[in-house]
Amino acid sequence: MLGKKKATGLDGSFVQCLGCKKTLFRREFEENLFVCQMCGHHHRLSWRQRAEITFDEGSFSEADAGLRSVDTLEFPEYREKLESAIAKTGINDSVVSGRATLDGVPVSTAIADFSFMGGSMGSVAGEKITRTLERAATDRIPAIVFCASGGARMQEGLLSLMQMAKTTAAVAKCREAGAPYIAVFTDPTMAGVLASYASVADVILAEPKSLVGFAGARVAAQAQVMKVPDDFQKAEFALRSGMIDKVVERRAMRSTLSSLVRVLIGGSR
Amino acid sequence: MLGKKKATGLDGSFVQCLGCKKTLFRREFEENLFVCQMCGHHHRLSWRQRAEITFDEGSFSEADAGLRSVDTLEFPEYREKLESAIAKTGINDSVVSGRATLDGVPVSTAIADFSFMGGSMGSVAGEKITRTLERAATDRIPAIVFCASGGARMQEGLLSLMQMAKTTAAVAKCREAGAPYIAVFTDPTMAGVLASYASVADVILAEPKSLVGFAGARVAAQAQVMKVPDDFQKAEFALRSGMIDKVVERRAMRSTLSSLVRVLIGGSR
Amino acid sequence: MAKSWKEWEKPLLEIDEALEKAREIAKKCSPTEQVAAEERIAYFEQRRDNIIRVMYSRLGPWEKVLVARAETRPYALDYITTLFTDFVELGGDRRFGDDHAIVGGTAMFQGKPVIVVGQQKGRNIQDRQYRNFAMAKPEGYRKAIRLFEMADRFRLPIVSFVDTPAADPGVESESRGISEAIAASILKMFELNVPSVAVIIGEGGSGGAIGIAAANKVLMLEHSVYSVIPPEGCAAILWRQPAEGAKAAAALQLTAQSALDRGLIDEVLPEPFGGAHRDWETVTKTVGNAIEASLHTLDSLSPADLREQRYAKFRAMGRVAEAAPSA
Amino acid sequence: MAKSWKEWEKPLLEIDEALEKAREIAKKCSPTEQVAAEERIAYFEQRRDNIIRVMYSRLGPWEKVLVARAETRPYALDYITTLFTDFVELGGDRRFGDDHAIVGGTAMFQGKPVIVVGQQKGRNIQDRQYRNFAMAKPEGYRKAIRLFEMADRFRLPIVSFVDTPAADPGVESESRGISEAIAASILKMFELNVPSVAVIIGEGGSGGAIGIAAANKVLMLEHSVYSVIPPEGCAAILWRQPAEGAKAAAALQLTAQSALDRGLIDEVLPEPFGGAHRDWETVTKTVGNAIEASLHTLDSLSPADLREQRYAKFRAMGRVAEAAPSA
Ligand SMILES: [Zn+2]
Ligand SMILES: [Zn+2]
Repeated sequence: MLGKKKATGLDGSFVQCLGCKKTLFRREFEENLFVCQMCGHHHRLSWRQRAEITFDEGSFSEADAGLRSVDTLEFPEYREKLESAIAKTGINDSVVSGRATLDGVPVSTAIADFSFMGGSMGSVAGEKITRTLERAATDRIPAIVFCASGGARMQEGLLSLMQMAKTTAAVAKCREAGAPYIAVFTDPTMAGVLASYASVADVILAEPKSLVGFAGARVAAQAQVMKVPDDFQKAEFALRSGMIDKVVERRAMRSTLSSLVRVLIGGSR
Repeated sequence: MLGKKKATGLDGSFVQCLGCKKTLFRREFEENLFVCQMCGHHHRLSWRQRAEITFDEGSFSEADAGLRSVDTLEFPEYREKLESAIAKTGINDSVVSGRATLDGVPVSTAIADFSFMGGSMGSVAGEKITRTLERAATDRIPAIVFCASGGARMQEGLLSLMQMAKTTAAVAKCREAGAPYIAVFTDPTMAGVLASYASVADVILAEPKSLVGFAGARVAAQAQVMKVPDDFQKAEFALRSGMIDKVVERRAMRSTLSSLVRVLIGGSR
Repeated sequence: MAKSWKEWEKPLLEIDEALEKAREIAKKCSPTEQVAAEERIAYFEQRRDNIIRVMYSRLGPWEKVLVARAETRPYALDYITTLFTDFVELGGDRRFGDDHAIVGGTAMFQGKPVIVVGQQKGRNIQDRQYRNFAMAKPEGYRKAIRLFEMADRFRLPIVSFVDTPAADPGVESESRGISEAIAASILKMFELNVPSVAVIIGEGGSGGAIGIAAANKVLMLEHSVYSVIPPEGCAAILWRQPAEGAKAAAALQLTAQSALDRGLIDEVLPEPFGGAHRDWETVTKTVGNAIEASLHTLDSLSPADLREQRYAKFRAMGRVAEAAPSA
Repeated sequence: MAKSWKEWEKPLLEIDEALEKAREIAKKCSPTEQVAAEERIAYFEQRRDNIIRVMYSRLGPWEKVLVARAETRPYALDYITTLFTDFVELGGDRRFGDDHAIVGGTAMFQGKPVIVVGQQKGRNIQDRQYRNFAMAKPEGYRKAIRLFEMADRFRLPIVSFVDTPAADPGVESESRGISEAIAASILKMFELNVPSVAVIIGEGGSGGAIGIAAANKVLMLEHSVYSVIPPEGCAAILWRQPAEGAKAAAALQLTAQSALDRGLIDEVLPEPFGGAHRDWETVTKTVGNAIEASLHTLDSLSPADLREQRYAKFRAMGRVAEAAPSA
């Protein structure tokens, strides 16, 4: 499943690229990790696809799968939205967490899935990110977090805002324990997620052209009257602005993460 | 003694302001701490004047007075310049260090005197700053350093450059010990001094309109072709740029330092 | 639905005006008219108190938003200059600039040295622009971080005053990393070895607020608000109607009482009759006493305990159901 | 006085050219001409070696300046990509930008994880501009600080390659605090709990160099230079004659040997015959071995010992006479 921005299925054998609109062989497209061979557009991945292309085969094991959101505010339509997202995606919330190995190195990981309510962070996502970082801290293993989120989940009110504090507090635990924490920004990494645990990772990688930004509509309006670069709020802009370490093509992500992980745990072993 | 930029003595009773060129009563001028009553120009002070207007009366006692520069490179004309500076100023190098009390609080202090070879930092200035910071660290008392320097002393070659490292290392000692370190930028605070111990003080105050900058002639040339603010490389510019905490008028300096010192030592007592 | 505090308080402002006039008349009138004049004043006063009682006894979420934004409400520097002595305002992030939306410095609080930080609104047009409507830029949070580090270095407790609609959402702030700045400030607050007390005095606006609010004790004035998103923004997203702010405010439950009930803050501080803006002296005393009590409680905790207390408190925030894994 | 390395090496460049031609002729010539051709080559080779011997056996300070600036000299990334594996270049200061004059990242050095940082020059015009002539801006030093902090957090030794004429002196760098950035980077290096080795591979230009050179071990290539001020700048100040660079270089004694004699560096690394630029392979090996030996020496020191060794070393730098106080 490719989430909201999924490459349109034409028929079984073909897909249409969301970037250049060209028709691609589905098999080649999938072998190319859902990156368009023509224009390089990185299509969004489901959490499962991400786990598959990143970690050692079959090494991912999910944790915290039983966590479910509670509609504590009885917020308009929240319950319905949750239920339909669960039905649509087959997961209970926007983040899937667990353990895996990367070239044999055990890691604690969390993968956001944008197709679940825009990857928004409520109590469940916050709890899973926190547990992921805590597991890394406790075992002194690297945490690798794939971000994809429009921001905090409004429907949980202040509880959602507090997930910013909670997840960031867990980063402090990683630092205290000396566990490396790597964040990967995928399209999009925004607002409350960007302004909390995502931005204080030890190393931040991003997929090309991912949307990376704090403010949504408001800034966009301002950007129309001001002169801003074409790639404003894109990964490349974030790189130039010094906010991320590296833009990494999807096919190079696994090996980059592997090098990083081996170096960063090496000093403490 | 007012250093290079000293208000011109007209006769015994009058002086001419270096800022507005107006004629001032010497007595009023001195009572106003050598700040022009007409235009507010802060005239440079000798180390002794600074000590007198800053610390409790008679509390300053000099240390390290016996330190003297060595012309280790046999650098052209260095020996002569040193001797004439010593004769002119009555001090052995561009920094005078010692101990004093401020509203009863014991402090370790160093005061640069621009009239000694432009306040340049060679081995002696570096050693005195280092000892000042070390004394603060050892006794866990505040260090107050008044800066006034054109930069490193070229005539001591690489030895001078290493004073940047040495003095900054001493700041690390203060931090480790929890001793507060306050720097006061007076006119001018430049180059090698600004790019070392001066800029990493816990709190940085500056006298109004003091020159504060890294680069000299080169940047000035560039500034002529570029659009730069009128107060470029002035204390006010440094304040806007986030590099210093506060621009403080000379008459408020003592009380500001006193408040700071009492708060910063208060937590550890 | 009133859109501003002034609009909503109109009945009160009118009677305040009438009362003012009555008092002036009373000053000038002859002794014979005096009794009638005083009766009139008493009548207006009672009426005024009744209106306040009606309006303020059961403020709805939206009215709380309006009151929290009241222009005459005391702002951070009003508390700082009254409750603290020896305040030396320190500036600059040592990186780029000095942000006037966040103020801070060293000070004495009841004879004890502290670091104080606050988001500062402006009261007139120029001042509001100078303070950027208390919407802090990256350099504001980085100044706060610098002050937090100073507090840690010299073992000074931290008091922060939270009052912002949001962090600055502009293009420049984006390019200098407003997200990173907020996140780094939150992170720093969790790494501190000294006690921290945050007081939400007006608007606790989303990430912009939490950036200086991750404290050992979080206090909240009775009529202040704390929200994941401005109600107007929420309404715009949900119903494409920014004007439906009241509806959104109700849905978001952004009141102090709601935050307390969910364990997201530690204490609600009662406001004086008619709100903080009607009695600065009383509310300042309330806030001062609450800070004192909080610092006193935290005083006995070791650095490790302080970090742990902070962690445990925020760690517990969130409501989840945990079933056996279905997969 | 030659003003550039190319000008100074002209005799050598000429004979290199002649040698090249002779070799081409030898390839094409008939077997009968072969002996004569080879003799010519041998003659040129010997002559070339003699010239190198003459020119390089006693390089004066100014010639060292020229050689240190040679465009064909190996730069930081040349050492990094050869001596290290698994290099992942990391970018950004998390504040403002990513400076290309300073590069750095995680890597393996002989199977052991390290953080590597270096000032990087450009070899062609575009690249030189991209690298800003290795004149780092505040964001460069702040990137270095971030990497140093990462090294400390994960207990990784640090290797830095120093090669800069100076820090960037521009208006923008000034306004973003180039002085603070350099000072903070020096400070951070002294606070590190991990071993650090700095190698001065070309120009060690004043504050810009010391910003990443305050290490436990400071190594210096034989023909590199380390100076408080560029000789041209010194000449401009002393004699109002920037062209008197050679005279100033002599006065400043900016050579590796002079620095070693005064205890300001730990080791001089010999360069291959004719300078580092004539034999990248050999000089890279020399540098690699020296780094390995230095790290090995430091390996046994505890974090506190490392800090103390660093402090004591730099603490001792300076020459003063201490008389009894005259006052
Ligand atoms: Zn395409
Ligand atoms: Zn004047």
